[in-house]
Amino acid sequence: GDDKPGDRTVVLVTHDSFAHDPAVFDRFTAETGIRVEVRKSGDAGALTNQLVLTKASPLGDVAFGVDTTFASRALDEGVFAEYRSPAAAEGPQRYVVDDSGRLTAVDVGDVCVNVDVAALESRGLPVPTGYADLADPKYKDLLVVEDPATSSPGLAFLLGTVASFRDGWVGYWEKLRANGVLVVSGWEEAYTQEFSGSSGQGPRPIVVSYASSPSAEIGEDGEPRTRALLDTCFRQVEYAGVLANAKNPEDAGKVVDLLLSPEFQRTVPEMMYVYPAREGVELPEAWAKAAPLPENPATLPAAEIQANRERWIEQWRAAVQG
Amino acid sequence: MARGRPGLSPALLGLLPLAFLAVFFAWPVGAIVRLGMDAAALDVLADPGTWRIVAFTLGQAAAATLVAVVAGLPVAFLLARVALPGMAVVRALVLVPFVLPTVVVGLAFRGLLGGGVLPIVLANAFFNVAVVARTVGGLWAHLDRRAEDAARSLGASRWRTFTAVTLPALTPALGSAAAVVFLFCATSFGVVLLLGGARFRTLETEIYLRTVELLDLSGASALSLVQVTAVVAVLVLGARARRRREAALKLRARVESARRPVGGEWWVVGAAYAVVALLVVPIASLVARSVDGGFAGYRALSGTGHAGSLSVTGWEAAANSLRTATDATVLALILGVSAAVALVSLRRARFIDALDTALMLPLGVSAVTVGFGYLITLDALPGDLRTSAALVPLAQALVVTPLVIRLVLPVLRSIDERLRQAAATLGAGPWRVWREVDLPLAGRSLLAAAGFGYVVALGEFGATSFLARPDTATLPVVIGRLVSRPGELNSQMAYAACTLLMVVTVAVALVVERLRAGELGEF
Amino acid sequence: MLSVSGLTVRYGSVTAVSDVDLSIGDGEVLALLGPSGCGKSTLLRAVAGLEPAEGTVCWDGADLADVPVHRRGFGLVFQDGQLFPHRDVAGNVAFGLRMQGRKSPERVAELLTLVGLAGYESRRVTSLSGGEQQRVALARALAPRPRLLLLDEPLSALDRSMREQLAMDLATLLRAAGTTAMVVTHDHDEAFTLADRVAVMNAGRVNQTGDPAEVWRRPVDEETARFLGCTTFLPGRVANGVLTCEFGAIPLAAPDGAVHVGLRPTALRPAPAGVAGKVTGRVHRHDHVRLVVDAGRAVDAVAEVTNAPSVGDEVTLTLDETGVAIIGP
Amino acid sequence: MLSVSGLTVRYGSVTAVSDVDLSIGDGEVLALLGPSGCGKSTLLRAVAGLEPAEGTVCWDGADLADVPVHRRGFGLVFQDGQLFPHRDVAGNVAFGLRMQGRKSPERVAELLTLVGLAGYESRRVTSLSGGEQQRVALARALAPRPRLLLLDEPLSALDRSMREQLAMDLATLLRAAGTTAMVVTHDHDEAFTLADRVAVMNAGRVNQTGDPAEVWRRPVDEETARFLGCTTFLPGRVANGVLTCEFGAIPLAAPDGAVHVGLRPTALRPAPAGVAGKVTGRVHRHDHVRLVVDAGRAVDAVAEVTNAPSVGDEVTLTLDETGVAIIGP
Ligand SMILES: Nc1ncnc2c1ncn2[C@@H]1O[C@H](COP(=O)(O)OP(=O)(O)OP(=O)(O)O)[C@@H](O)[C@H]1O
Ligand SMILES: Nc1ncnc2c1ncn2[C@@H]1O[C@H](COP(=O)(O)OP(=O)(O)OP(=O)(O)O)[C@@H](O)[C@H]1O
Ligand SMILES: Cc1ncc(C[n+]2csc(CCO)c2C)c(N)n1
Ligand SMILES: [Mg+2]
Ligand SMILES: [Mg+2]
Repeated sequence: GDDKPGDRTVVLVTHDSFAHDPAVFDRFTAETGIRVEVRKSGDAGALTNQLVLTKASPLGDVAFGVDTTFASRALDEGVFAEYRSPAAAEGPQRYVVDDSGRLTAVDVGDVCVNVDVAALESRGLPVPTGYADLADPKYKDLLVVEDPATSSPGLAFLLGTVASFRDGWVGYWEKLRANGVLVVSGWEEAYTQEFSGSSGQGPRPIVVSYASSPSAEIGEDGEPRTRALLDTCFRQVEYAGVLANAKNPEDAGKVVDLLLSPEFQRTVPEMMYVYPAREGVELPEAWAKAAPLPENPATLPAAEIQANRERWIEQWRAAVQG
Repeated sequence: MARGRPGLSPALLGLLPLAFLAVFFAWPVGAIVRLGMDAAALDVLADPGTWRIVAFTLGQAAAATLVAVVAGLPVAFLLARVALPGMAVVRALVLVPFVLPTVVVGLAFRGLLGGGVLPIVLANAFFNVAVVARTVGGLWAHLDRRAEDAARSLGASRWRTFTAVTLPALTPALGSAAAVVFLFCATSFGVVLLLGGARFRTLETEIYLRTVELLDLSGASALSLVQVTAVVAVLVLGARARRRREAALKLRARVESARRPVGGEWWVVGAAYAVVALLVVPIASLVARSVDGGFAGYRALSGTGHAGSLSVTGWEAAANSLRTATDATVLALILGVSAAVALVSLRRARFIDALDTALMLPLGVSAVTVGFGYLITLDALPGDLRTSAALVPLAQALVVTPLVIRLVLPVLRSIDERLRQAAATLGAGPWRVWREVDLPLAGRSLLAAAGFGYVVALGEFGATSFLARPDTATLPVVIGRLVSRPGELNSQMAYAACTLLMVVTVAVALVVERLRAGELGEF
Repeated sequence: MLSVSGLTVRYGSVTAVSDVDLSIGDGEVLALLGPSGCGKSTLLRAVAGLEPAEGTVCWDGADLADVPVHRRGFGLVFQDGQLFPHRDVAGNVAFGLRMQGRKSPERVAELLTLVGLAGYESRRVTSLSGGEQQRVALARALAPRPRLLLLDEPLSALDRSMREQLAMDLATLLRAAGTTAMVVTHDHDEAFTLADRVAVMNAGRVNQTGDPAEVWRRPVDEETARFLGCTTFLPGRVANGVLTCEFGAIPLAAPDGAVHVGLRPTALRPAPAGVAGKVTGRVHRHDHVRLVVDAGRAVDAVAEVTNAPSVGDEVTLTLDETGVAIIGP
Repeated sequence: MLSVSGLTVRYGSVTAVSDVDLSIGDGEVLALLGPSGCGKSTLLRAVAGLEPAEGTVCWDGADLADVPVHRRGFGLVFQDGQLFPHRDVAGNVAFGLRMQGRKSPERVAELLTLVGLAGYESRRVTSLSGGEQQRVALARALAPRPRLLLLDEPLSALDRSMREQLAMDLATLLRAAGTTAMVVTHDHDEAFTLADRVAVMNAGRVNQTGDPAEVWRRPVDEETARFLGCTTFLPGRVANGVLTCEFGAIPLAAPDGAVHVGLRPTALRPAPAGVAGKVTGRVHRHDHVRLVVDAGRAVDAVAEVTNAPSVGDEVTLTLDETGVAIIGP
């Protein structure tokens, strides 16, 4: 808050995972005279909650990082003001939550099952292809997932099974349970401690992580050691929007435009391991190999998630941990 | 001449920490709790599951406190009473667990012991052996051995002497340490989440999940109230028990009470070294991981992680850590010493237990609650502190201040009042008495508190990760971020950063050790 | 000049000091005597301002109620020293001087020499013997030249010859500096050496104050007399400057009439003639022998070492005026 | 029976106790006398096993080097009490009994009565007066009936009458229980009352041990004599059971020959005839007057209160055998 009056600073409120190329922001400042100040804290859930709590006196002007799971909540609470970016038509419109024009999609990421290819090979197992294989006794005791009550990828994976199996999801989880699924509370334990494909070299070769994770696990030969199973993905969209009661709503809208600009969108995969929401943005080479975009990821409407999340988690608990 | 004006009693100093506490603790927490208080909150209280969680929270905290006390006492003896080479290193080493981010320790314990209740208890105790060793050792070093001699000549064995004479004299410090440890363990978050999964839940993890994942503020508020109530109850009981034991002691210089162990004392020394060795196991496993793939992690400290996972380099984060910890420690020392002075001059007042307890509360309320409380209140202060870089040291000071108080108070309270009176009859006013009697006698514990507080601020994660701006991220925040990203480099860098944090800790502790000898003599 | 009136100190239900009136003139030394637990230390502490008390303490007529301890300029030697354990001997002695903004190694050395500890400057106080500690405490209180000195058994841990020496030096020093002082002591000789006047306390009250010899000769009541060493009490009668009682007659300047007499052991000595009795007890003291004699009733007596009777011997006792006290106000 | 030989205690460069040989027979009470800082407390601590020492400490012939403090069964009363501040009076006194697995409120009450503190059981020790604390410390050490009692100035904080009373009670108690004891005291009378033998220490060494009266009459050297009160030293000669010196002659059982004589103040008294001198100093003591007389050289003398000369008076002094000591081994 040390900006002088008339100073064109926009505060961008976002989550821990936000990363950007400073060069892009610098160019924006040079062109528009608007300085962007980034304020990060917590994950998507914490961010949404902060925005809700401070809606009367917001921490900034524009927010990025509210995702599919939390979007309805933010909208219901009136956190965002209407702002329709001209760039929305270039692709982001595909992921629109409602027609109020308050949230604009910036990127999409998928939570998918990841496998350690070599480890499966050494056990003489083929790479599983979809949800059904995970319940196959061949793959007994090989899967580790996160608790949906305590972890966002865990929740996303649960939502993916709900979207795929609809009313049969509880039955599917019962089978997973019988097949020795290991539940841990967070991504860190699952991926770095239990999963064999990460540097931690844990015991289990199958884990719930992100579609983009393999791009960070490149072996000596330049090939990824792990692979995401593209038929087990759940898509999460991350949105940006101008905050209601922002001090500087005009310039805030320009920052939403910036986030949708081709320059920024091009940096999104490298910086945040997600896919740009804009169409026609070229992807880094490695991504084609290590992190191809799933073609038919599962999705659920934000409103449905908002309405059922707690009930589903309770049901999941009963089925998996009861 | 520094003569105190009669009207300005040292007790007034207590207003300073109280004001700080009111603005940076009571107000935010009160506001957030009030915000969530609605009819739904009552449902949470009526849910038997809530009470199971309360029971588990208090139970595991009590168990971990017990383990920390049992393991910490021999170490306290070692630090206070034993003159053997290498004590400075041991003193520094036991501090190391305190700075380690809970995620990293949780992962290390998971790797070593798996999940479950026992690992939770052990990990919580692991963090806190130093609290016991330091707090109790600080007083123990000054106890006059002749009280023990008297007991021995009356037929008490070494052990009986310990239980019948030494332990009662140490009770104030032991009570202080146990209270702090209990609070840390009752509000332990990362470790419980990592090692307990969804099966073993505490109030702290429940409040966190309700606030952050479920967006259930009313449930979180209700649980926060339960947490505060439970913590206050335990603290008040503790303060009562402790005060009954408080008595003036004849304090002596540490150099006079430390000596080579004799007879059965070697067993205690052996036990202390065993505890230190056990503490080193997880530490060593972390260091080992940092060099798992060569020194790539250390080289990476000069960068921002795999594909720019961070906004700062490892070294910048280290610099941030040192800077904010310094600010926080200075602030906490001012507040903590003021509070301790006030508590000592008010020792006969009725409300003293309440005051004492109030000053401990920041340790007993979850960092999320405080953090969210800041968001909805501090914008009312000029300059919108919520987005200011100054908020991080302020929040860290909130955690460090009670520790400073707990380390210094037992020594101050054991100073014979007549010693102060002797100074007064020789012409020293109330403030001068402070400078001439209390300060030198408690000087050693004050320095220990400064070093300890510094280390705590260095390691503070909960509030810091919530409040730090990307460019002011500290080492623990950076470590937390690195371990939540895929990629071998990130992982190596995280463990290298951990090692860096430990090295900084040991260095700080050793410097404080040096300072102590120079500045305040060897009392 | 110190004047204390109506001073009362209560600890809960215990009244440690009860309605004490006392005054000490400028440069005067008052010895405070009384049995263990009678309230001497408490009285001193109350005068120093360390104990909340009822009643008034005035200096030169000004009430000290609102003057805090450190402004009173009263030095106090605690019964158990209370040296600062974190300072060396010199640091302890120099403390009061430092509080006045003065620094005077010479004065420290001078006082240490006075108390026989020259060269002890840099010793740790916790490594001193009991007597050495007590002497440092004395030096510390004297150093800043307080206007009133309150000494609580300042010499109790010292051997006799050092005590006599220090008592003498202290008396000289106090008189030379014109320091007003109140000394608690349980050594009657010390009281005589040091004090211009003595006050005898009992159970929180001051029973008597006066010239030492006068108090010795004329204690106000039996209790005081007993505390001052009288062990035998009997009626007597004064006529024409002669006191007559059951054990004989001695010259005594007092108005004629019946009196209550108290005898210390030294009042009765074996002699060729006198009241007959039989020795039933005998204890050797360092320069005399203490006897218990059955002379109708059991009385104490003393004999010289060289010709002391043994237990069972028949003796005759005569009255020696040194040991006789007349009791009454 | 305690026997100590070659006992030496060093604190860095200070040798606090130096090559001490000492033995105390069963049931015997030894008084340890010596100037402040001479090593008395240190010797007691070393015997108790609290101070690392060279030399041997044996009980009934068995070396105690490997017997830890609490197995020795030696009770120790510290010079400064060292009561346990966390326990009340009864808790302190009962401590030693508890260590023996015994619980005996009667014994606690009995001892508190002995030291004049009946009914004090539940008082906090920090609220006691100095003398009361010392008495509790004494009761605490006596309670478990130790086989050897080491008492470090156990009565120094008490007034004279209580001290005499307690010394007497203590002597009776020790003799009745056959307790062996070593008592540090700076009160010569106390040494006589309590002790069967005395040992005089100086600068870490024991200069002399023996029967109290014997030590008083025949100190081994001038230093010891000075400590025991002699202020004037002069040559003398014994012939046929009579000692003759410059101030006169007295009967004295000693072999004929030249001797070194020490005079205490009580050795010289004004008398109708004797050596002439002039009074130059005069101090009133409680039952006598102390004089300094210039009789060729300055000597100390005492006079009775009733007919004491004043400063400037011419007096004649005669020798009184009570105050005379013969110096030499
Ligand atoms: N811990 C110590 N370090 C160094 N010197 C010491 C220590 N304890 C005692 N001394 C010294 O040893 C000498 C003997 O001390 P000790 O306490 O035995 O004397 P004491 O005869 O009991 O004297 P007092 O009658 O005054 O109590 C003293 O000069 C004292 O200063
Ligand atoms: N803090 C206290 N609480 C309760 N009683 C106390 C307290 N301090 C002293 N007393 C009591 O008050 C009485 C007077 O104590 P004080 O110390 O004045 O005695 P004293 O005359 O100095 O005795 P001594 O010669 O033994 O030192 C004692 O009976 C003592 O037990
Ligand atoms: C159980 C437990 N967990 C973590 C720490 C580490 N720690 C150091 S300071 C502090 C408080 C502020 O974050 C914490 C939690 C601990 N000591 N005990
Ligand atoms: Mg007293
Ligand atoms: Mg001594």
